[in-house]
Amino acid sequence: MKQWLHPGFWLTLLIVLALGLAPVFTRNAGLRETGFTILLAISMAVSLNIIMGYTGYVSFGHVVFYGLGGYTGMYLIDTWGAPLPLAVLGGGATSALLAFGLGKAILRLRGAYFALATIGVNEAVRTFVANFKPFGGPTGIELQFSVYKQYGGAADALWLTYYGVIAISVFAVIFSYYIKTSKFGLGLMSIREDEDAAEVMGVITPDAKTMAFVFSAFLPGMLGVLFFFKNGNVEPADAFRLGFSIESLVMIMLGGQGTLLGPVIGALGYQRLRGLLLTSDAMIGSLPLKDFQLVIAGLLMLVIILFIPAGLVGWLRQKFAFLRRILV
Amino acid sequence: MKRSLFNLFAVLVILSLALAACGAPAVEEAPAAEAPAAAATEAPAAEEAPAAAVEKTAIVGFTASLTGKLNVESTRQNNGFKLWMDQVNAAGGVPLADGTVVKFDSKFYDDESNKDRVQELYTKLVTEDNADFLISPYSSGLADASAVIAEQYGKIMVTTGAASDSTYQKGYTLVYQAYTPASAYLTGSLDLLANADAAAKKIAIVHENDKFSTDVVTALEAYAIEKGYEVVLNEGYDSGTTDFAPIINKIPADVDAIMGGGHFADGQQFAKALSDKGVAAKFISLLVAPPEPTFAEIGDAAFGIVGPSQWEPLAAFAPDYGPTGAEFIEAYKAAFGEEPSYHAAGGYAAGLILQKGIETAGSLDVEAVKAAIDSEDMMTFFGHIKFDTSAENHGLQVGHSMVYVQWQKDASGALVKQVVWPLEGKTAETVYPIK
Amino acid sequence: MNAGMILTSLVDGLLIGVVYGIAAMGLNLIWGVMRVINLAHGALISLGMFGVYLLFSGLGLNPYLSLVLVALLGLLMGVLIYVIAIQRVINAPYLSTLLATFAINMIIIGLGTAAFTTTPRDIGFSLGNVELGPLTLQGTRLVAALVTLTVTAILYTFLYRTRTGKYIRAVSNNRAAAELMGIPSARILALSFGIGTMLAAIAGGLIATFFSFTILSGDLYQQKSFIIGVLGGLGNPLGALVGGLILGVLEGVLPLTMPNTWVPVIEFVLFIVILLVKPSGLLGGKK
Amino acid sequence: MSMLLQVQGVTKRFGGLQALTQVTFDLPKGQIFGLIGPNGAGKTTLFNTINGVYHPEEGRILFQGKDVTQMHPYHLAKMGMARTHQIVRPLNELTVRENVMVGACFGHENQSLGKAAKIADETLDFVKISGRSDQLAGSLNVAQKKRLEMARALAAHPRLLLLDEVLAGLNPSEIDGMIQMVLDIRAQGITIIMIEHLMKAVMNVSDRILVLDYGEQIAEGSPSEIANHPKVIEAYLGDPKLAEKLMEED
Repeated sequence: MKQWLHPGFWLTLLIVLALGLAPVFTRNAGLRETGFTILLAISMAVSLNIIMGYTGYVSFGHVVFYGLGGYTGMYLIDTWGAPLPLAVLGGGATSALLAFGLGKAILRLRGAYFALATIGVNEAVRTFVANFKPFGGPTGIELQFSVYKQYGGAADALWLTYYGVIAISVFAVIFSYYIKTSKFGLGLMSIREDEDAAEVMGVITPDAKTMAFVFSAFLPGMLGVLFFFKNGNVEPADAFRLGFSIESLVMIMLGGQGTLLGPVIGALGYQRLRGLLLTSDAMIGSLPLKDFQLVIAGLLMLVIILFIPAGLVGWLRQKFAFLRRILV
Repeated sequence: MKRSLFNLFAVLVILSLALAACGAPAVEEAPAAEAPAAAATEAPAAEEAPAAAVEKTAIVGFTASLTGKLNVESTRQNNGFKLWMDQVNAAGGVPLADGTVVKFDSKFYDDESNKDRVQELYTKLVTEDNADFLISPYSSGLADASAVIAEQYGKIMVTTGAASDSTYQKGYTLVYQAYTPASAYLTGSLDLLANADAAAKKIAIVHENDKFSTDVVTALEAYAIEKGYEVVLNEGYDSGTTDFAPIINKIPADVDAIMGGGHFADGQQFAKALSDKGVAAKFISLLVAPPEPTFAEIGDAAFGIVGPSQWEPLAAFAPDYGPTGAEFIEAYKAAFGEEPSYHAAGGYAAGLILQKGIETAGSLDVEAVKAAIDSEDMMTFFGHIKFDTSAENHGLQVGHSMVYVQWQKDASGALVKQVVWPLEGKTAETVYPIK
Repeated sequence: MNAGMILTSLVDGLLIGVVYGIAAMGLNLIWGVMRVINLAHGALISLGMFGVYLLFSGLGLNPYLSLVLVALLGLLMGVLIYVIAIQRVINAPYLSTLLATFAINMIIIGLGTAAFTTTPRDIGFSLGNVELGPLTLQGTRLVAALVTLTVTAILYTFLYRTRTGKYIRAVSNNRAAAELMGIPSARILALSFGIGTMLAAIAGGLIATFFSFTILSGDLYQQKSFIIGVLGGLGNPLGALVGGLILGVLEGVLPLTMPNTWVPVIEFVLFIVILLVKPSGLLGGKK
Repeated sequence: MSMLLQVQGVTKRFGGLQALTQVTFDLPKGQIFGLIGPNGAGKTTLFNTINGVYHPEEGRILFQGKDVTQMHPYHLAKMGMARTHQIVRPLNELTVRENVMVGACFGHENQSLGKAAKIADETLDFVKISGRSDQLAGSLNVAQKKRLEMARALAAHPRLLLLDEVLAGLNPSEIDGMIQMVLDIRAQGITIIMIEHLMKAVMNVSDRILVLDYGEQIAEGSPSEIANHPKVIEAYLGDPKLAEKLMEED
């Protein structure tokens, strides 16, 4: 169990904890909301990294698990009056189930074909949910404001969802590190490097890939419930926004795929940058900088892909040998 | 010895500099803090001089969809709100009971037309930008998310463009709707149709498959059935659809009226496609798009299309509060160089609702302003404004009603918008049948 | 449902299918030649729309004349994008090219939104309608179909009858072997990306003659292009036309048998199933 | 003597191409079995068919008496079959030690991570690249990668080892080392099938040899039988260089 003493693990965990707990200690609601956005992004990126970074399967459909989980949780709360924690688990379980069902089929596809299939899955589920009456079809599911009463009012409910997202992101980091340093993780990484060679060495690739997909899907399923519960409603277009999947991919690329710290740093950096750009008052000529936030994000991303494809953490590990012992 | 003295000296210098640096703001603040007291003691001496009113700035916060699919509607609404703010401030602000005067300032962020950051941005508006009042984002879904924050922080929020009735049935107490709710968007066009042609019986409903449009047509269908119409088709289309041919082909040839639509882009495209396909309906009424001035860009395809509007420049109400329609239009044109649409008027009306509430309450206290807005019952250039105050539907707009416009041709053959319903506000007869 | 309805739906489906086809052709060509899924494809289609719009309403140029200019600009732009954003990562894992093109997409959409806002534009151009029995056919759509078929024929001739075209096919088949044979693969790749972009721009320009659009409109066609690619065979630019026709007919005829909102569900399920069963596409094509 | 592997009438086609035709042989435990033939004779295809990468159209394959014809490579790996690849396939972004651990963890013995690390170190010692265990596999040179390939297969502690041209691309001294290693492996009781182009090596170490030509099994027997087999000589005459070598080395 010596892997639990690795400084890289503790560094990552500390970053997430520090980020997560700052609003709790200052009781600052503004920080809490920013924290929620960032921790949500971190958990999405860390979970996507399991299938993408460790296993090498690039999924453009990670948001399908977020959306479907969110819908399931909202359905449980709205129709069955389920308490939030149960709904969160229900959302996670449903997404995991979808991943299990899909995994065996679409994980046979490799490379870009798999990426395309995941886009297809997301769109298929989105358009299906827009027709699915129990989930409200196009109007989605709405919660009564009184729902928050059982958690002590809206303010407490928002704090509760925030504690939830802290718990999930901490769990995500521990779980991701556990996988990375486990025998199962070694199998996944051998699949990433050379799937055929991995099979020959005895890695039962269909099972390993499916399990990785399931693990990867469970977390966004839970996150979706928290987010939509907090918002009080869910609609198909919000739940299955392809752009969110792609943003998660970008975060992983920024930080460094296949590393533990990378997705955390990538998500943090990306969300901070977007947050700053969105709320900045600076001007470019006569136009506000805000108008160019998409352009700036795009340029930054292009530069990273072209010049430091391994991402920040990957690049640091390549460049500075001593950092390999500190960063994982 | 000398050396240590020098060191001591140096340390003292640094220390005193540091202290000065820390102390500086304190020194400056002290007189400022005492100023009111000083003013108070001096006041009797300067009794004749007009008392310089103490000014307060109330910040109104909102998010707008600067980018993304809701950009058009949102921009106009912003313009309208900004016009209101500039005018109130130019007129000297709103006086309160304690003699202070409130001026307004706004703070807004881009929500990119999606929900991801709405709550974060509204929390930031409330906690960091110290917004006193809130305006909702455009669209019901985003408004719902922001309402949770408004309620949590006890801030009054006026919604514009958040039409769905369900938002006001969720138990909020501080959210007020400026617009006629979704359930009443298209029901009026059925009344209009009945008036134009008692024999019309068959209606086809084609609508965007999203929350707002579905809410509208659900109410429409129920109303139509109640009135004895036959709904021969009720079909949705995906948001972002541009090719309407498949759905138009499903509309039976003998249909009397086509109703539905969704938002601006798809509504405009749908109207264009109906014309391109030579559909022979006698009456077409679509959501959102027809009242927009730019709807006429599709040329003759716009002819005869009816649309519900929250407000029309031509519909002259006699306001008992705020500017007249003509004054608003003139000011808006001067400021933005274009005809105001109902979104623009809605933005202005949202400002009026706040202004009236603050004036009546004579304070910025939320409970007092809430009570004042609850009791608002006024006629503005935008129309009648009054809110449901029951627990089940608190904040739902019950005073305001839609006007229906139709694109017609003037003597020179140019497309013009005419108000055709309600009859008391009409500026022209309904063209019927249009084909 | 009667015969007239079916016929009308079928013809409408074919007409929109042709447009889907040309929209997907560039994406397919680029995938075929360099195994890059161009996520900027939709944005480039949008640029084509704005190109024709600006030339027509700004300079009063005939839309079809504008289309020629837009095509040339598209070619240049494609080569430029390739040199700046793709060349460096062409041999990297495919995720790099996916994200590089997505970054280009973000930049185009961002600049486009700042310049044009997302207010729908309409060039307000019409060639009138043609009445054929029960059918009402829109002039601009007929011309679009004609232009597409012409462009397809030219592309086919180019790929199969000219030296450069043969080079492109050789690089597409096996880049390493083509390089050994002395084919300048770097130039061929840049040219192919240019042609792919040109096809996107032409598709956009054609669509602009009959639909309103915003800078975001191209996205829809990009998504359809994925489905079309799988229907007609990914990597086969000519298969794109067939795939487009199939999709157009499905979209035209399926709504007659089911609620319209179920059609996209069927489309995407079909997409996944074909990917799983026959990833090389219904009509074969290269793997 | 019990048969470890039985290949019975195996035929494999790719489209119209007949890659293997009715290949049949039995392999007793503890032998080194040589597999030779001109380029494109189907040797690697036979390996791929034996270890489940391909499934044959006809015939069956028994491993330890069990029909494994339709099994996947990972099933066979778990049952004790390991192989190397003609073109090395290191897991580039993993360290050398991790590469070998994959073999130990998921192969025949299904070891835990901790145990696998120990086995990996022993195995790397055995193939003499233990100095490089913490390097990324991608950074090794070809000869080292070949040893790594071998180590990965051995770390599973297999019953049957398929070696696909482990000598190709090595210099003479490296070749001698590798041959010695093969003999050492056999000494540990591991049965080996080796594809090899270097006739001298095959002839020296193999107990029996099978010759493939255009997917057909043209001869099987002891090295001396093979060397004098008319069909073999004829086949190799199609490839003059190899035929020459064959003559020379004999």
